[in-house]
Amino acid sequence: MHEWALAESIITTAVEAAEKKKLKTISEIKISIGELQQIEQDIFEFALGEIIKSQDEKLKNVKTIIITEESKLKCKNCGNKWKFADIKKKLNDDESESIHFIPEVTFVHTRCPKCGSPDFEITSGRGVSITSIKGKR
Amino acid sequence: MHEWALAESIITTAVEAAEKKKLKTISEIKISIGELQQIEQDIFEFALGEIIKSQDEKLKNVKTIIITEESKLKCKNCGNKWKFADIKKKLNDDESESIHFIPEVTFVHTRCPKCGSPDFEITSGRGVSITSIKGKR
Amino acid sequence: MEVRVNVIEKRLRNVKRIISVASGKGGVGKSLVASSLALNLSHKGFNIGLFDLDLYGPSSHIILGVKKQNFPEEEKGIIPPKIHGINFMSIIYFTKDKPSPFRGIDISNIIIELLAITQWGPLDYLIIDMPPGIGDETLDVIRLIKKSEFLVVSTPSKVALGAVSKLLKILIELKIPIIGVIENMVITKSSFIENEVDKLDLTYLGTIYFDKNLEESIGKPDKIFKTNFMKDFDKILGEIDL
Amino acid sequence: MEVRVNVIEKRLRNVKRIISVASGKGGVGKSLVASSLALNLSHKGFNIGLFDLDLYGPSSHIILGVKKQNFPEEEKGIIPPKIHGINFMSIIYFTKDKPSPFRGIDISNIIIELLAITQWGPLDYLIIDMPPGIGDETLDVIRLIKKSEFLVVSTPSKVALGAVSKLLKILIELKIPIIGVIENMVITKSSFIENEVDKLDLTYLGTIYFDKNLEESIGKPDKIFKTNFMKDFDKILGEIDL
Ligand SMILES: Nc1ncnc2c1ncn2[C@@H]1O[C@H](COP(=O)(O)OP(=O)(O)O)[C@@H](O)[C@H]1O
Ligand SMILES: Nc1ncnc2c1ncn2[C@@H]1O[C@H](COP(=O)(O)OP(=O)(O)O)[C@@H](O)[C@H]1O
Ligand SMILES: [Mg+2]
Ligand SMILES: [Mg+2]
Ligand SMILES: [Mg+2]
Ligand SMILES: [Mg+2]
Ligand code: NI
Ligand code: NI
Ligand SMILES: [Zn+2]
Ligand SMILES: [Zn+2]
Repeated sequence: MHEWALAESIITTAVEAAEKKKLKTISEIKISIGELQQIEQDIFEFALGEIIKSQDEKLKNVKTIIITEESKLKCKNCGNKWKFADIKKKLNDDESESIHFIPEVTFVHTRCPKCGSPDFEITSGRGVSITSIKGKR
Repeated sequence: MHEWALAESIITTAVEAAEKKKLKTISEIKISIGELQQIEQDIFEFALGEIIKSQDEKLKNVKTIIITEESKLKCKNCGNKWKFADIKKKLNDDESESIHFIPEVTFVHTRCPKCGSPDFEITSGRGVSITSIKGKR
Repeated sequence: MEVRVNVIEKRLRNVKRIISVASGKGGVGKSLVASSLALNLSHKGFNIGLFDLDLYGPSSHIILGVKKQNFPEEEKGIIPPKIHGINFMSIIYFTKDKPSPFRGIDISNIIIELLAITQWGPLDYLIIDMPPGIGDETLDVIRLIKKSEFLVVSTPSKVALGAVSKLLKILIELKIPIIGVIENMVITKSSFIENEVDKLDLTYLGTIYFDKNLEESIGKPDKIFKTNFMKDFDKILGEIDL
Repeated sequence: MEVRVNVIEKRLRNVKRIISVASGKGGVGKSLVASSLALNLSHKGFNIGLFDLDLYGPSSHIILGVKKQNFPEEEKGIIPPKIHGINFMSIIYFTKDKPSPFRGIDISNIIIELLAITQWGPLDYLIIDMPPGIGDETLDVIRLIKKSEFLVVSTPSKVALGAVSKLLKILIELKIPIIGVIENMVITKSSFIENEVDKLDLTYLGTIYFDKNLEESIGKPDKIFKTNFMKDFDKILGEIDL
């Protein structure tokens, strides 16, 4: 349920953005979530729903669309590229759960599958962001 | 004349890349240099020429094209965007020369012109790179 | 549009004061000061949070003697486990104390994530144990935690002062509140650091002497209260009346 | 295609050995050890380079007493100025010792630039004074300077060991050569650190005792030679026969 905290950051940001754009109602929020975040989609949607209910009229009929951004990892040592899904099965529960909380601990618990280096980049698939907001003035 | 060291890194990289691509001769190298690097173009071209002369046949008739990549700076504190050229006149000789040697000391000697923060990003205009190589197999 | 940063202010809304214990220099006693400050104020009845932001060499858990590194409980975010009455957050819950080869961008992302998901609840003081340097951690505390004040630690050495004065200068330039400078690990009292602090128009808070028995108390909070370190520090706290 | 990294190997081709003095922990004496090592070996007739890679809190210039911070001479790159016979490169020539608020990506770019443009010439030893942590500096030394060996410094404290053992573990995992571990600032000899080093199957190189007169010699290389610090260190150097 730390998904709730992330859902709240979505709604907080959407409401602020709507105020800036002078939207009276928000009809749609497109959300992108990095694969490394390993969000439990139903928990996250439930949290979004609860937070939306607690908010004012602006969000009454909002539709939320959640897209998972696929992870891309690239080794700075050997140039190898891979996805988090490729290596996920090798992680034990604690490691996987740690990455769920803090995606960057993937540098602690995983390595480049080719050369074993911890010095790789997450080129995509981390973080939480809003990709678009629709609404009426 | 530290331009010479950068010129050498260009030629070293070009020769390596040509080997990988199995080029027998290199006819053209396109070079991009960040504005923050404040390269003296004629010194740099002279250095390139000298290094090319000292190399083997491969580079005999190479043409080098140098493009300066305009700098873009963006404040992480207030979101303001600017160019290095906008603030260059405020620097004294030592500061300017320092940035010529090590572009990142711009964080030491300059600030966001709007809010005064040192916490900004160089979104473009640093580093030296090859954007394309042409040649014959 | 990155969203996590927008919820950070809300997460810290019920925290009355935020004190970042920093130095610029490593090994001057930041972690000892931060942990002792948390213990001291908690003992006086205040509601305290302690946030170890040294992601490479987290130390507060060693000083407080945290043994088990279970995950924090989840409740609309994560709840900092209580350690000797202190709400304690550290990267160790997630690294399991393994090496952390993070680049700056990763550090920055971790700080944003932890600030966005940690539910501190109402606190009188949140104390942040800072790493050395003026890097991503320091820049992000300045950027993301606008109400943070700084408590700066130095030793009497010229080498330490070199790094400490750089941090002080940038904090002064950015008009960040500086509570003052503590001189730690003093063997023979001199006025060197005090004079340098005066020159910068800052408050010299006082001296903590080198305590050759301190090491025995590391990991044992009950013992830390009885050290000469804590006696010196408590005297300073009495005078500045936080 | 980034080009500067490709010339780094060439720049270091005529350097026989590269020794990075590191710890993971701050304030354990890395800079004192690195500077003293440079002075010691230079005095023995070796051709020495010293590269201060602590960009936030550069210290080697304070220890060596470098006063003027003129730009290095340019000759097909930049030539490290000679300080007491040592070819000395530091960020201070370019920051003029002002605060350096760098993020990780900037640190990495600075290291690449300095490695690409510095003409060290032929050296017997290049000594690198590392900052604390396992961040961009450490990762870039590992990535860009494949022939670097590590000389690791710790103090006798549990708090220091927490950070030091993380660095050691990652170096071991990556099969980076580790010369060994020096225990510095020892007041009362114990076997704690030596045992931990043994457990990791590494070499415990020896002890440097806490030298209460060391501070007086900071900035005065001639005096550093006469300190107890240097006596202890020289004994270690005699035994390991670098
Ligand atoms: N006043 C003191 N007397 C003796 N030892 C001290 C004192 N203050 C700190 N120390 C010791 O110095 C070392 C560095 O302290 P630490 O709090 O880890 O510094 P930092 O967080 O600044 O890196 C630790 O081993 C600590 O126990
Ligand atoms: N053996 C020693 N005895 C006394 N003081 C020491 C000793 N070694 C280092 N110091 C002092 O400890 C402080 C930290 O040393 P420094 O070399 O700057 O550490 P680091 O580079 O690891 O941060 C300096 O003030 C230095 O003079
Ligand atoms: Mg990494
Ligand atoms: Mg910056
Ligand atoms: Mg610490
Ligand atoms: Mg140092
Ligand atoms: Ni969760
Ligand atoms: Ni030049
Ligand atoms: Zn790899
Ligand atoms: Zn700004």
